[in-house]
Amino acid sequence: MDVTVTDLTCRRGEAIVLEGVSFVLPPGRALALRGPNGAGKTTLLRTLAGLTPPVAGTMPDPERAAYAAHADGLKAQLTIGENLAFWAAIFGTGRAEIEKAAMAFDLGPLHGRLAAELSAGQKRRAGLARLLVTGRPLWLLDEPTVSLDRAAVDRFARVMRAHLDAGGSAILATHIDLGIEADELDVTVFVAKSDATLRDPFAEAVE
Amino acid sequence: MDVTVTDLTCRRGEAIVLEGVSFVLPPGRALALRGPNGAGKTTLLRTLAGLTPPVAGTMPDPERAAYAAHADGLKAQLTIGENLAFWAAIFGTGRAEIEKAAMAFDLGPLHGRLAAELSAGQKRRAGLARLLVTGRPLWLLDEPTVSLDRAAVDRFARVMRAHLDAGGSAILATHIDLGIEADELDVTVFVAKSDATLRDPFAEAVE
Amino acid sequence: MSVWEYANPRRFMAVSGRLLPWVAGAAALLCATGIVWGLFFTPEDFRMGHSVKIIYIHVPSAFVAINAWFMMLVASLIWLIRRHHVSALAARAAAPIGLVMTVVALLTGAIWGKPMWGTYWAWDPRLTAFLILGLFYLGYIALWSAIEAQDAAADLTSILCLVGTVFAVLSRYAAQFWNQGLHQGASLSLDAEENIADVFWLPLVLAIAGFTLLFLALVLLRTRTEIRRRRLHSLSLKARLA
Amino acid sequence: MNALLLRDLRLAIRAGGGFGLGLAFFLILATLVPLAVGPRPDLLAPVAPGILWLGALLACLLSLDRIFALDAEDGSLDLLAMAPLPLEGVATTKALAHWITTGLPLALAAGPLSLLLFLSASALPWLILALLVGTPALSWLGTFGAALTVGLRRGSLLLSLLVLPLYIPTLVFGAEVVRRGAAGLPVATPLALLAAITLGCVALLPFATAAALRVNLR
Amino acid sequence: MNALLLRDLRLAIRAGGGFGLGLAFFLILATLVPLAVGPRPDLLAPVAPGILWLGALLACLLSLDRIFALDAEDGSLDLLAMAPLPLEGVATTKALAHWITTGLPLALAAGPLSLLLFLSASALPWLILALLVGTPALSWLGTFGAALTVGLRRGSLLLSLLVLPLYIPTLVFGAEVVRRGAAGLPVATPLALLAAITLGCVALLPFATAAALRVNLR
Ligand code: HEM
Ligand SMILES: Nc1ncnc2c1ncn2[C@@H]1O[C@H](COP(=O)(O)OP(=O)(O)OP(=O)(O)O)[C@@H](O)[C@H]1O
Ligand SMILES: Nc1ncnc2c1ncn2[C@@H]1O[C@H](COP(=O)(O)OP(=O)(O)OP(=O)(O)O)[C@@H](O)[C@H]1O
Ligand SMILES: [Mg+2]
Ligand SMILES: [Mg+2]
Repeated sequence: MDVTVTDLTCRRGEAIVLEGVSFVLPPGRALALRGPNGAGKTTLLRTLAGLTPPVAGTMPDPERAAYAAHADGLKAQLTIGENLAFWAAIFGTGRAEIEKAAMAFDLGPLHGRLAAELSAGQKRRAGLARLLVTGRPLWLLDEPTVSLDRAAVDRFARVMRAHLDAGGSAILATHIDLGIEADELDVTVFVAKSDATLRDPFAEAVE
Repeated sequence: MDVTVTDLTCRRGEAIVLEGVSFVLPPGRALALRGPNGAGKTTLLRTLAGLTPPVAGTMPDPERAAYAAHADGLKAQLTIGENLAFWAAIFGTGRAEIEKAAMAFDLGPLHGRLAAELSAGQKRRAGLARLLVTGRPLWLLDEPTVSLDRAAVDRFARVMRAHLDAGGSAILATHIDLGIEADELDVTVFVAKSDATLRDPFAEAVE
Repeated sequence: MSVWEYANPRRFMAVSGRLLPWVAGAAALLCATGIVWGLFFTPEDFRMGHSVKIIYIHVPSAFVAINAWFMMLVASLIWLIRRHHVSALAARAAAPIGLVMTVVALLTGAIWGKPMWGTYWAWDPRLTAFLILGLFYLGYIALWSAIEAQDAAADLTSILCLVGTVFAVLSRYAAQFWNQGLHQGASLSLDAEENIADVFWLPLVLAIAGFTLLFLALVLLRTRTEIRRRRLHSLSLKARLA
Repeated sequence: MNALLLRDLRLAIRAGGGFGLGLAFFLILATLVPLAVGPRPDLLAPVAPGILWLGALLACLLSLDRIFALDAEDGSLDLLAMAPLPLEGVATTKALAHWITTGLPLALAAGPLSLLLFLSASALPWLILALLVGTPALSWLGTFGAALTVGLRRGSLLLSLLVLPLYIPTLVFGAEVVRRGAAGLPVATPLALLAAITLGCVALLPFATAAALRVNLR
Repeated sequence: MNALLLRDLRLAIRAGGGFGLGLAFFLILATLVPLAVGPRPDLLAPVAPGILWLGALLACLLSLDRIFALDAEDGSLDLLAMAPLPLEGVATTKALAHWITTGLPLALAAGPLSLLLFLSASALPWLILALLVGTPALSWLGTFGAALTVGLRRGSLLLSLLVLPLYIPTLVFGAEVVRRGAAGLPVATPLALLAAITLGCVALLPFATAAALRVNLR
């Protein structure tokens, strides 16, 4: 199923950040969001994830998406195994997915460790494993490789490729090159003009 | 003044992570810590910053060091300008340093924005500007370029070079190449053997 | 033309600007007449003596304090359902007025209580329910001022207003259950004329009408202020984001 | 939803005795009151039901602010909002977990504590019953308040300001049940009202809570 | 240290009325007590001093958990520990900021509130004096407790558990001052003891607080 986004207007807090975002992403493809800091990549991803309702435009049902942000959604007081098992239960997937995810990110040795006692990169690996556990076809990734060492980045690229080959799709924001073949979308094109950044309902009323 | 570290044993929580770390870093030089995720780079930096007392060994006075970690130390409810002014007041530096720092990281347009309303990369830039504000000669940097776009990474590299040229020094942990000439230290060499990871005073008493 | 047209901010500003002097004038007139009449041209009550005259402030302010909350409830509902910004701001504008009226009613009641019951304060159910209403006003205002994003603040305070209404009513009932009070029953209320001499009743009704109009005028005024404040907020936000 | 409940309970236990802490707070409060007002049974016995109820209220209150805040901080709340279970379900589960870790142990342990305040023995069963019936309302209301303030960093005082007035009916009827029970009067009316409030809260508040969460997520 | 104090006060205000909230909580508590224990002045008047002191305690308590927790979360605490000002100074400043935002307004606003609980007029000046003298101890002790629990995610109940027993002497002497004042007895002894506790806390506790912070940082 294509991911079709048309004329999406995205907001963050009280400001309108992006306007008129449109693209089509066929299954099996990845889309890399490009743009400097503050362009609106995170904003777009949060909107697609259904966390911030769009101001205008159409986008696919967030029910199909899995989101990985800066915060990993791991509970510090639970072990990695418990964390993954929790998300699997919530998303209604099973033991098979957990094992696949743990294998893919080499979490075997960390299985019984508390998330609080992991290094930044180890935590991030567990956070990415959560994506596999959700079993959702559309991945929304916000700087997924932060803190990962080279080996882990390669691992992640392999997982991504497998996901795409299986007909999944992914939209990712990143500043570094992952070595994955991906369409590019330059977010700067859609940045809202500054007079539109605020839809102030009282603008004409006062002046 | 050289940064001289000899036979340092570092711990994290209850575990001993690194043993016998030794190196000498002359002024004007940078040292890049290398090692895969979980090797102990963050642990070493926190020890050098004086946050975790070393178990054994000698290291320079943490009073000379400034530390930049994953958390930026910015108050979400204060503007960037207020945040920097606060740290300047705490470290006893002045308006000149703040302006230099803001200039170096192009914070002018963000000066009046609340830290809560910034993108990840914008926040990180402000966090790095704090380093300049402290006026300390030894910089301890834990993955400083996370979330930065290419232009900001270049900016950071320039700031680093200026700092080194002025006789400062820096120890940084990073997985990506910054284009700064730096000595390398492979942390994996010092990873504590697993039988040493826990110095349990009751071990022999019980067994 | 539908009523909702007035929820258009520009129309609201225009209409309210024209309306305001008239409402304020009428409020002043009615209040003055009611209070002056009540204070100087009514006989003294045989039981309460001179102190009965505080009723011309006490009852109207209490009346307005209660009904201000219901006005906020309606405005909150309009905001939640139809998303008219003016109504959200009107609710916000009404809250401090309601709080002040509550405080006025409490203070005049307390002053009256000293000669009547021999104490400034008693845990009478009526008074207690009133104090609780004051707490709801406080919470509502605190929530508004704690949240930076204006639309989110409007949403959250509206939800609070809905839930709060239910619990304010419940509290009032609970307070009645909890203590049989000293306070007058509805003996002096509007629908019970037979219990009270016309000489007291008419000026009281005038004063109540005056206070209601006063409330209306203040809400109009404060809503206009809120609209301007909101505009200012947008401008400073825009300046920051630019 | 089961998984969420289990996780929350497990977290409460791991983070240092979730069940015990509320109780201990209750105990300390019951100790502080005689110290504050003086140790005379004739003063304490009549106020005991009210004080015990107040203690329950405050013990609930102190654990409220973290209901959603921790999940918001580590990103779990975003992910829960995307999960295939409705936010209303999340709200209900959170409230239930809160009740199991605070309200329930309080009700069960109220017996020994009431001794400290010289509560009459005849009132004790009523106290326990009233707490069992009434404390769920406290948890559900608290969860609602926590959802309103989840975006704020220093929410705990504001939270108590919002939540405590909502607790009033429960407090009044709850204390009334115990007082009447102690005096041997019929308790059916306040008990029924208490139960009605709890039922209403459990049935309706999750919708308000979910709505507030949605506003705060965006 | 000035900068830190100003920042903390500013944050308290930005996050929504730092000063007002403690007061509002106090007011609510003063309303809840009669609702819980019954409206009779003969019951309320004798317990009023104790209850007012308890209210002050709890209002302090509710704002404690965030003294260091927020700074720990965003990394500021690490940086403060490296800054050229001693951690003891940080502890003192934090406690002072806490007192200014909670203890001080409480003491100033205790007057009207005491009316609700039928505190006798002769006791009122003593109440205010006792609060002014005693509440700094609460803030300093609370800061110490906050430092002990800064590493824990769900610290607020545990924190109150640690801190409330430490509050007991202040509570006892503080309430005693008011009770004696109300009865027209001499208050010098409890007042002196109260002052001594506060002075001791202010002078010595920052060292303990700083030590606790150091342990929790590593
Ligand atoms: C702090 C103390 C008091 C408070 C908070 C208070 C509050 C109220 C409230 C809420 C009403 C109802 C207004 C309405 O529904 O329109 C009311 C009405 C009234 N109050 Fe008070 N009251 C206080 C003290 C007193 C005292 C001491 C007296 C005199 C003995 C008194 C006499 C009345 C009368 C005669 C009415 C009109 C009755 C009615 O409209 O139902 N109040 N007061
Ligand atoms: N809460 C907020 N209120 C208003 N504006 C905000 C808010 N959060 C972020 N912004 C602004 O919205 C714009 C887009 O931010 P966003 O986080 O989407 O950028 P980004 O492309 O992800 O950048 P980065 O590469 O730094 O992560 C930025 O200019 C940012 O300053
Ligand atoms: N609180 C803790 N208790 C025990 N062990 C810990 C704790 N925190 C981290 N560790 C372990 O200490 C080791 C070193 O962690 P550290 O964070 O220093 O690694 P790192 O080199 O910075 O890794 P990364 O590149 O992922 O940031 C890791 O194996 C980690 O699992
Ligand atoms: Mg981003
Ligand atoms: Mg690290």
